[in-house]
Parts: sequence; C-alpha cells; structure tokens
Amino acid sequence: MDKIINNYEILEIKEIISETNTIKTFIFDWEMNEDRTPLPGQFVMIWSFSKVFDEKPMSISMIDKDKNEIGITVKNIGNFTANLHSLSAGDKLGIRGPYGNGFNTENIKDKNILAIGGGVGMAPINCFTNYSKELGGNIDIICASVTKDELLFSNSDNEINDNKLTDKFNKDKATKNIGTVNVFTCTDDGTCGFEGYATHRTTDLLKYKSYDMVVVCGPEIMMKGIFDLLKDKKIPAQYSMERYMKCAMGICGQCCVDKKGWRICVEGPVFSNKDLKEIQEFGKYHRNASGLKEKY
Amino acid sequence: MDKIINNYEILEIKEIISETNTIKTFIFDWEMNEDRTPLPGQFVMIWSFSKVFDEKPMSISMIDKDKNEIGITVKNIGNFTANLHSLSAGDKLGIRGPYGNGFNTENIKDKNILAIGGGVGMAPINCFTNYSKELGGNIDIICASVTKDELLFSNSDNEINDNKLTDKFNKDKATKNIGTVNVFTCTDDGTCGFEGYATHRTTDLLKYKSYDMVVVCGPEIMMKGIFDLLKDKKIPAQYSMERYMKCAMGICGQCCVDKKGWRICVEGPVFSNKDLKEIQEFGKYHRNASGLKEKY
Amino acid sequence: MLKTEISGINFENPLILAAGVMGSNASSLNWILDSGAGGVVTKSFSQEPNLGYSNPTTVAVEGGILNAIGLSSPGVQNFKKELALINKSNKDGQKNIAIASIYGSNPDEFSNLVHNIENDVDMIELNVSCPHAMSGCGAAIGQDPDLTYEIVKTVKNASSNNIPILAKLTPNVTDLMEIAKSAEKAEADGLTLINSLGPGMKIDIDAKKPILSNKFGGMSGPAIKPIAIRWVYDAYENCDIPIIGVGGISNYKDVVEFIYAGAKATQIGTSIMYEGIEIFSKIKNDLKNFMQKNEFNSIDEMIGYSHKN
Amino acid sequence: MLKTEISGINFENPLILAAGVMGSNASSLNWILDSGAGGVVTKSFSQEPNLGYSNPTTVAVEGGILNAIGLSSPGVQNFKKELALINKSNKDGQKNIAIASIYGSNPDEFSNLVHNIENDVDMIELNVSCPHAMSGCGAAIGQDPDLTYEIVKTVKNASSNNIPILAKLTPNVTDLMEIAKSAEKAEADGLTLINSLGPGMKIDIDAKKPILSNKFGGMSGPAIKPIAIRWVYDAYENCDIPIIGVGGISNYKDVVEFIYAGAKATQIGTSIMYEGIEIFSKIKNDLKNFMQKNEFNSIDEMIGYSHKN
Ligand SMILES: Cc1cc2nc3c(=O)[nH]c(=O)nc-3n(C[C@H](O)[C@H](O)[C@H](O)COP(=O)(O)OP(=O)(O)OC[C@H]3O[C@@H](n4cnc5c(N)ncnc54)[C@H](O)[C@@H]3O)c2cc1C
Ligand SMILES: Cc1cc2nc3c(=O)[nH]c(=O)nc-3n(C[C@H](O)[C@H](O)[C@H](O)COP(=O)(O)OP(=O)(O)OC[C@H]3O[C@@H](n4cnc5c(N)ncnc54)[C@H](O)[C@@H]3O)c2cc1C
Ligand SMILES: Cc1cc2nc3c(=O)[nH]c(=O)nc-3n(C[C@H](O)[C@H](O)[C@H](O)COP(=O)(O)O)c2cc1C
Ligand SMILES: Cc1cc2nc3c(=O)[nH]c(=O)nc-3n(C[C@H](O)[C@H](O)[C@H](O)COP(=O)(O)O)c2cc1C
Ligand code: FES
Ligand code: FES
Repeated sequence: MDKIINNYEILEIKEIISETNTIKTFIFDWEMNEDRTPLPGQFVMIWSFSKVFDEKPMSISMIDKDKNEIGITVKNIGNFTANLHSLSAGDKLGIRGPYGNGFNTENIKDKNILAIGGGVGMAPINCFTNYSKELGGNIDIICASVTKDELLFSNSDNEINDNKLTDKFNKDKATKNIGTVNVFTCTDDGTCGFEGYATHRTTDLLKYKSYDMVVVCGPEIMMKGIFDLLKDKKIPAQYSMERYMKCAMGICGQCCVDKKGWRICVEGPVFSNKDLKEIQEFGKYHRNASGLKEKY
Repeated sequence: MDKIINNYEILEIKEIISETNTIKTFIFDWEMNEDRTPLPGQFVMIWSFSKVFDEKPMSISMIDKDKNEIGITVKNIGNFTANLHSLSAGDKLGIRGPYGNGFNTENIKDKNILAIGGGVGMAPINCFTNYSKELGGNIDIICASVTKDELLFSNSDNEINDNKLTDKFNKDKATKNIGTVNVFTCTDDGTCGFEGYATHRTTDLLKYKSYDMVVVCGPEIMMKGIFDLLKDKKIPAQYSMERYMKCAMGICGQCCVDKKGWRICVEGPVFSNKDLKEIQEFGKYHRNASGLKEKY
Repeated sequence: MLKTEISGINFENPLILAAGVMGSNASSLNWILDSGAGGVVTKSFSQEPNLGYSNPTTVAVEGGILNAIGLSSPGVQNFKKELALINKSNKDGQKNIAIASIYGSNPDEFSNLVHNIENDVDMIELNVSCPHAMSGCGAAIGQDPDLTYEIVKTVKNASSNNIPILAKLTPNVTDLMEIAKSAEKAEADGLTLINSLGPGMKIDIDAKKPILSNKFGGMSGPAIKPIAIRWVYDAYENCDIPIIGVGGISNYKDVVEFIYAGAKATQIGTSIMYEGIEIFSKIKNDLKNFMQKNEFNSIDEMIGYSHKN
Repeated sequence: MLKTEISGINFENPLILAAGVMGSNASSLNWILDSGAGGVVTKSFSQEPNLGYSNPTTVAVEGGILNAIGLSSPGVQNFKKELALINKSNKDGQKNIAIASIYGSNPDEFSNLVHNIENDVDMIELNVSCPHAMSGCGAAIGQDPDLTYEIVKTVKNASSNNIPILAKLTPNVTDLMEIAKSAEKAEADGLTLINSLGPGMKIDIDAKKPILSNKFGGMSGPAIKPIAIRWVYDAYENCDIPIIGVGGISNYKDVVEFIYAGAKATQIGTSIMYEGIEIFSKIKNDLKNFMQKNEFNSIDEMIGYSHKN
C-alpha cells in the first residue's frame, strides 16, 4: 500500500526552456529514490493550484540522475497548458508519480533503434533516446512536426535535414558509432527536412536500414499510420498512448480502452505492437471526461 | 505504526498444567518473530470470548524459543480466572502482546541474583530465572506463598525446604555452579521451608550472601516490604508492578501511577528501585476501573 | 461452494466490483468478470451526460483515498450501448451478473432510467448516497428517509419486469437504520452498505489549498471498513432484506468479516488500486481455503455468524 | 511564536492533549504538560462514578483504533481532587492550561458539574459527542441540535465565573453544521471538532465475534483526519467562534493542515500510542521550523489560510 506514489510533492520550477513558439520544457529537482526514479515513457500528474486549478498527465521528457532533475515538455493547446506557459522559474506546481509502464529498454545495446516522435510526442521519445544512448543503442530519430518552427528536440550533431536521404544516410550508417543518434527531421510543409508525414519518412528509412526495434509517440492518427505500416514487418515496436486521465492510479476507470479494458495509466501508457493489436479503439476513438466516445 | 502489536491472535491452548490447587499454567504455540519474541517480565493481554467475555493482563511465565512456545500461569481468584481454569486443551483464547518492559538482564553472567516471588508473582520470576540461568546467572530464588500447597514453581534439584538456613546454604554457596538455581521455599504458615514472610527470608539470606541484583514480583505489600528492606542497601533491584489495565497500549491512561504519571503498561511493568522511588502510590493505593483510588 | 443469492439472482461468488471503480466501460467490466468477480456494478450513470468535476478528483489519505469524480457519466443513451456489451458469461463459462448503478435528482429521472435499462442488466443499484454529487443527487436523497422511501417506491413501481432493486446507502447520517428501514418499507430488494465516507478533505500544506477541485471527496479504502462492518451488523439485526457489504475490503479476511457481520455478498473498490484486478481471483482462492479449513460448505452457513453467540 | 488564544485563554502552543487519553490522573496530565503540551483536557467525568465497559475496550484497526472505554470516571467528587493536583505551570515555568471534560445525561447534571469545578480549571469542554456512551449521554445529545442548544445554554448560565465553554461535537451526524450553529447560538465559546468517528466495529474472524465488549467503538487515529479537516474547514466558514481541531494528528504537517483549515488550536490523542508522549515536543519543534521556513510570525497568521484565495 505504501508503494503507490499518490502524494503530491510541491516543487518549484527550477528552469523553463522555450523549445518552440508553443512548447516549453519545465525542469524540477527530483530525488531519485527507489520508487521515484522514472523510466522513459512514464508520466507524472501535474497539479496547478494557482490561477488555473487542474491536473493533467505529462510525459517525462528528461531524466538526469546525476543532477537529480526531471523535466516535462508541454505544448500550449488549452487552458491548462496556457497557464503552465505563463509561469516563471520559482513558481510552484504539484507533481505526483512516476506512473505507468515505460518503454522496454532491455537488451538495447548495439541494437538499431528507430524512434519516431510527432509534435510534442517527442517528449517521451527524447527521454527514451537519451536513456538508450547511454545503454549503447544505435538510434535513428524521426522528429516530425507540422512546420519547422514546431520541431521539438531536433537539435543534434547528427541532425539530418536533407529532403532526400540516400547519401547522407549511407554515410551515417557506415559510421555507426555506438550511442550515435541521428535525427531525421520531417515536416508536413517541408520547411525543414523531409516534406511529408512521419509515416512516409519511416517507409523511406526502412528501405535503407533494418531496425531491431521501433518506438513511437505522437498524435494517435500518426501512430496508427506507423502501426499499419509495420503490421506485416516483424519489428518489435512500442507505442506511447494517451487517454483522458483522472486518478492515474488505476481506480477511476476513465482511461480504460476497448476491448481488453486495460487502463492506460497502469497497463500503459506504453504498449507493444502485440498488445496494441488488442486495443481495438486505437486510432478510432477515445472517451472524454464523461465517458462519451469521441472519434479521431 | 506497524510496530505495535495490537492485533489478537486466536490460539488454541496447547497444554494445561495444574501447578497448585488454584494455579494453572497454559501453554501456547508462539512464533518467535522479531516483534513477538518476549522477554521475562513482559506480559500479554488474554481475551476470553466464550462464556466469560473479558480481557486481562497476564505475565509470561515460560518462554521456549526452541519449541516456539510461551506459557502464562493464572491464579483462580475471580470470574475471569475461574473461567480460564474451566478451559481444556484445544479451547481458544485471544492473545496480544508482548507488552511493556521486561527485566533488565544485561551483564548477568556470573552475577549473584536473588529472585523473590510471592504467590502467582512467581510467574514472571520463573520466566526470569530460566532465562537468566542460560545467561550464566547464579540464582537464589525465594519462593513464597501462604501455605505449602500454594507454592508455585518451587520444584528444583536444589529446592531448599529447611526452616533454618545456615548449613545447607553454606554448602550450596560453596558449590556455586554457574547457572545453578537454589530455591528457598517460604510459607506464611511454615508448612514448607521457612516459616514467615518473604521479607524475613530475604533478611536472613542477605546475612549469608551478597547479591548483585534482586528481582521481585508478588503482592504489592510484599514488594513494598522488600523495597523498604533494600532501601539502604546498594543492591540494584527490579520490581514487577500490577495496575488495572484496559488498553495495554499506552493510550487509555488507566494504569498511570502517581506522581510521575508513568504507564505501567508502557513504562512498566518492571521498574528499577531507582524509578520505583518515584512511584509514590507504590504500596499505598491503586485505582480501579473507574479511576477511583483503593487503598492496599 | 462460493455461490450466493440475492433476491433471486445467483452469484458464482460473493465478490462484486463496487460502483465507480473501473466501471465506465464494458471492456473493463468484462475484464474484471473474467478475472473472477461474481458480478459487477457499473459506474453510476444518469439521464444526461455529465463531465463530473475537474481534476484533481482523487487524493490519497491514510488508509485509503478521497474521490470527487463527481458522478461523470455519458448519459443513459450512450451508456446503454456499453451495457449491451457486457458479456453474459465469463471466460470460464460462468454466468456474469451485471448491476447498473443509477442516479438522478427526482423520481421521474429514476423511473425513466429504470425503463431504459431494466432489460439490459440483472439488477439495479440506486446510488442515493454519493457524498459529493451535485445538489439534489446522491446523499441528498439518502440522508432523508422520506425521499429515500419515495425514490425506492417509484423505482419499484416503474419496473415492468420486476428487476431486483438495491438501495445503496450513505454512512454520513445520524441514523442509517432509519434510512435502511425506509428503503425496506419501500420494498427495496436489498441494501448495499456503505457508500464512501465523509466526505473528507485533504489540504496540501505547501500549496495551502484543499487538493480536490471539489474540495471535499468521499473516503474509501481499508480505513473505512470498521464503519461499514458496523452498519452491516446493525442492518442485519434491524432489516430483513439481503445486505451487500462494501467498504475497505482488501483480502479474504475482510470478506469473511463482512459475511459474519451479515452480508450475503460483498463489493470491492479501492483495493484494486493496491492489489490489482487479481484481487478477485486471489480472494476467491483464499476464501475457499478458509471455508474448507473451517468446515463451511456454503456462504449461507457463514452469513451473520457473529450474531450467533 | 507558537502562542494561541481561545476566548481569552492563552496557550503557550496550539498542542493540547485530547480528552480521554492519559487523562484520568493529575500525574499523567502533569507529565504531558511538562513534556511540552500547551494544555490538557481531562478524561471526561460525570456526577457519579462509572466503571465503564469491561475489556476489551480498545482494538486496533487500519489507520487507528476503536475504543469503547465507556466514559469510566471516578465521579466529580473524587476527580476534583485530581484537578486540584494539576500544576499551574510546567517545568519550564510556562503557564499550563487545564480543561475539564464533563458529560451527563441532562441539564441538571451538567450544571452541577460546572458549579463543582469551575474554579478548578481554565476551561470546560462539554462531551456531547462520545459515540459509545450509555443512553442519554454523549452523542445522544450532540446528534440533536435542540438538546445541544439546551445543554450549552444551561452550562453557560450555570457558570458563575463565566468560564469559557467548549462544545465538543460528533461527526456522526447528517449535518454537523446545524449542531455547530446551535452550540454557537447558545453562546459556546468554542467548538472542539471532532470526537471519535462512527462508531465502528471489528469482528475477529477466528473468534467469530465483535472484539469490543461493547461491540461498537469510536474510531480515532490518522485515518479519521480527512473527516476532521473537512468539518473544521466547514465550521470556519459557517461559525464565528474559535475552533479546536482534533482527529488523527501525528505530526506537524497535520497540525498545520488543521490550522490552515481554520483551527486556532489542536488536540492530540491516539498518536501518543505510536509516537509516545515525546510527540508534543517533537511537533513543537517541527512546527517552529516550518513557520520560520514559511515566514510566519504567529499562529494567527496561519489560521484559516486555505480559505484565502
Ligand atoms: C500519458 C500522457 C502523457 C502526456 N504527455 C504530454 C506531454 O508530454 N506534453 C504535453 O504537452 N501533453 C501531454 N499529454 C497531454 C496532456 O495531458 C493534455 O492533453 C493537455 O495538456 C491538455 O491541455 P489543456 O488542458 O491545456 O487543453 P484542453 O483544451 O483542455 O484539452 C485538450 C485535449 O487534451 C486532452 N486532455 C485534457 N485533459 C486531459 C486529461 N486530464 N488527461 C488526458 N488528456 C486530457 C483531451 O483530449 C482534450 O480534448 C499527455 C497525456 C497523457 C495521457
Ligand atoms: C502486568 C500484569 C501481570 C499480571 N500477571 C498475572 C499472572 O501472571 N497471573 C495471574 O494470575 N494474574 C496476573 N495478573 C493479574 C490479573 O490480570 C488479574 O488481576 C486477575 O486475573 C484478576 O482475576 P479475575 O478477573 O478473575 O478476578 P476479579 O475478582 O475480577 O479481579 C480481582 C482483582 O484483579 C485486578 N484486576 C481485575 N481486572 C484487571 C485488569 N483488567 N487489569 C489489571 N488488574 C485487574 C483488580 O485489582 C481486581 O480487584 C497480572 C496483572 C498485571 C497488571
Ligand atoms: C473512484 C471512485 C468512484 C466511485 N464512484 C461511485 C459511483 O459512481 N457510485 C457509487 O455508488 N459509488 C461509487 N464509489 C463508492 C464505491 O462504490 C464504494 O462504495 C466505496 O468506495 C467503498 O468501497 P471500497 O473501500 O472498497 O472502495 C466510488 C468509489 C471510488 C473510489
Ligand atoms: C482511548 C480513548 C478515550 C477517549 N475518551 C474520550 C473522552 O472521555 N471524552 C472525549 O470527549 N473524547 C474522548 N476520546 C476522543 C478523543 O478525545 C479524540 O476526540 C479522538 O480520539 C480523535 O483524536 P485522535 O485521532 O487524535 O485520537 C477518546 C479517545 C480515545 C482513543
Ligand atoms: S486515470 Fe483512473 S484508471 Fe487510469
Ligand atoms: S492500560 Fe491503557 S495506558 Fe496502560
């Protein structure tokens, strides 16, 4: 009973980083106790108690075990997130967690990994790639967004902004440094990197390289696209899901999905492609706070 | 919060031993877990839930760590104890504990110890002497009662039933085997051993031998007698007190004594002579269930 | 061996999912039925959709949680579709029992709800006891013996197929037995005791504010068990209709305690948070072992045992 | 820095021993005062001696205990002698505050008690809230707004020296605010919220019986804190007289929570069982540190803080 982390800690925002026009990262001091040391893909509940009074789930986008820090990366899309964006370092937020199952990072050493992040979905992907890099994974990232200004966490020594892949990619492929991260940018409007959807970029990459594992986070429609794309391939893949959450402790049932009934907050938010097959509503609909189904 | 043993275990009486006409020992299986391993001088609360419904404190009179057993030794003096005496092996009682502070048995090896038990007060004394014997204490017991038939735990290879001490005692004193226990019986009516009170027997013994420590349990008037007797001697002594008890967990305040306010169930039941000096009501009065003072 | 019956409805075992816990979705209800529950109660729903309160809606306290979900519900028309998806039997082929929990603010709403769903479920539980409902709903009814009587009576009359009606009552009253007797007089087929306690409040001393957006929330979990046991025990002595015990159950001992107090079945809610949904199969097993060791052949033999001298 | 005042009585700190816990004896009260409590409430006493219920009188439950001591009391004539022995100041020379808790079954008993003791103590707390008292006493009064009014009024009139009167109320009612307002109208000088919860029951499944000889007992300890906080918060908004918060306090955070909810002082009972009587000095220290860290200069600045904004 004591194992469940369901008490808030009220923490000062240590630092705020403007990532894009609409996305900011918030850094907090975080003691890495046994129960509290997060894994990439896990999330926290963020409680705002001044001005806007509400609480929402946010993926952990950064884990620094040396500095005892974690970060969340928030896109300003509504009332709650706009309020977060209005805060300054020193302001306080309530945090509880980490919750849920993170990405499986077993046996990642020397493996070829493709990590795909769409929009603010790059938050957990960024966390995952930094973590996996240290474990010796060889990672290619598809960093996707609508337009150049919205690219999140695309900056890297190996940022690959060419629209065409071939040469550049082959060169990188040859280098193959352990722990190297290649970032392949991709925008809907072609303002940076590949012009088009992350699905297309994925199809391209798969032509040149074989991957041992794929991890994905982004808009559900994008994830559904990737899922369909990979369906017939035998590459193990993991997807980070979102559903409306209330308790995040596995009790209210708000985040349960058809047809297995799994709770995104406990059995998820990360699911393997094998499990995701069982989530029939994936890419089709989700439920709002009243439980009403809403189509994608 | 979990450390407090305040839940009953319902146990079958494993064995009942008739000690005297009015005193029986009840043996129970008892797992010697960390929190539950009793010390001599500690007590348990015994809950009877069939026929008579009540709960009373009883000293632990036997601890067998090899067989995982404990025993209590009960004198039939009223409703509750009469009911206990009517039970058979296999019947069930609720037990919670152990509670309170037991006798201090530090550095007991090779020490000369005088243990004085009056009536059913021999219960914790018996427990103490068996325990101390193993630690290498050299123990003389004054086993006192009104009459021969009521002598409790007096049987021993070294039972000394002479009215006069001198020769016998000197012989035993000479033997001085480590771990030897001499039992000096003593009855008010002289039907066995010394004729007279335990106080007189104590005075006698002190003439022949010097003791490093005295432990006492018995009617409060007897204990007061010993206490006064030892007042001017510099022998560390310990006394096991009784007061009316309700919670045994240190909350109800029923067992608090003047003037320090100490709880017999927590700060006691065993007190050093130094502490006992502060218990001004000792030998004078006690409080009944309503809190009313009753004189001894 | 574990079977129990409540007003003609036969449960494979006395372990039922409590209302409002993982009960908004036929999928999670089926999951729990497959995992061994003898029956499930849905999240309480109402005539019209309701978003409930905004977050935070739950907060941990010593021995349990406070919740002020605020009876969120997609409304009966939408929820009927979920009800239709609840499996009739579980993966082992045992019959599932589905209980719909409904709430409203007046007799009309209740009878409309009953008309709407009486053919979709096996029983209906009236939530007249939620301690954090909007005004006029929940405990506002169950704290008044006359209103309780009226609602139960209305619902009983509204049913055309005589579906069994359970009245779920709130402990947050001066005299719960008065309310229980009203429900019985109005011909409720059973009592579900108890809904969450309080409500209670937790103030975060760093934020310096009550944590729940609704400020107050109903308390559930192991800490409320003594209160629930007390009311089940009392109701067993004061009423003649079956009792379902709920409040703080986390293991088979708690289930036995409720049955000894007088419950014919039990519901489990908050402990799912600590124990996972495996709690149903675990308790089922442990309960069977307990019964064998204590030479009970049926749940019936155990019901109300602590009242027999 | 820790001083607080309730209707003219000044407490060195807001930590008071709760009624019925180590309070039957001037010696234990003095011990607790010396150990750092700002004041003490005695065990509740009555006109005539009362043995209380037979054992078992306490039993552990999740997050606390149930007790049915049954208001044992040596009667006022005997207890007056204890009251006389309570020290006027503690070992550090700070003024001790002694509060007598009294109970009875009718106005006459209450006014006789007040006559008898009003010169022996600093305040009187009316126990109209014990959930396991004999018929006519305790919660039987505090569950009825009119009886509560009558008793408080009688007591106020009975006092010749205008000793401050606290009404200690029970949470086991449908609407505690109705009772609180009655007490206020009758000119109670303060409210003590809350007495123990329920009552609750624990059945031992091996003995197959309720454990307490009285079957039911009031619940206290950390688990009841959310209920207590809620009522203190409500009373702060609904009443204008000072509030003493009690229920489940085990550390300084709990004390701050009660003060933020609106309490001017707090009482501590059950946690003494877990923490020992050192709890008073420990909380005093921690509270001082908290106030310094949060730049509070006085308890006053903190009272009701969670209501602001
Ligand atoms: C596991 C998980 C991880 C997430 N990680 C991130 C992240 O790293 N960065 C980020 O910016 N956002 C993240 N989100 C989304 C975020 O929780 C909210 O969706 C978003 O903050 C809503 O913003 P708003 O309230 O300002 O806008 P609103 O306009 O109020 O809401 C917009 C949409 O957000 C969704 N939403 C609203 N409230 C909730 C809620 N309580 N739970 C879940 N979804 C909700 C609904 O679909 C709603 O339509 C995550 C969500 C989940 C479930
Ligand atoms: C720490 C401690 C250890 C004890 N150890 C033993 C023991 O080893 N063997 C033994 O026979 N007795 C022991 N007693 C005494 C025992 O608890 C009861 O006093 C005795 O059992 C009362 O018997 P009764 O109820 O049958 O008689 P009653 O006639 O009901 O009581 C006789 C007297 O016993 C005392 N008493 C009654 N109830 C209690 C109670 N709840 N708590 C304390 N005293 C009470 C009262 O002084 C009472 O006048 C111990 C008491 C204490 C406090
Ligand atoms: C998150 C949550 C939501 C609940 N929602 C409802 C509800 O909609 N209707 C209802 O009658 N009871 C509801 N309850 C109360 C439970 O059904 C149950 O009566 C209470 O929680 C006590 O049981 P427990 O301690 O096993 O959880 C809810 C409880 C929780 C914890
Ligand atoms: C053993 C015990 C005895 C109590 N006796 C009384 C009493 O005599 N009068 C009273 O008003 N309250 C009595 N109470 C209630 C406490 O004063 C307090 O209101 C309650 O226990 C909640 O506080 P806590 O959780 O800190 O114990 C008693 C509580 C306990 C545990
Ligand atoms: S958010 Fe409540 S179960 Fe997942
Ligand atoms: S018996 Fe209750 S404090 Fe000792």
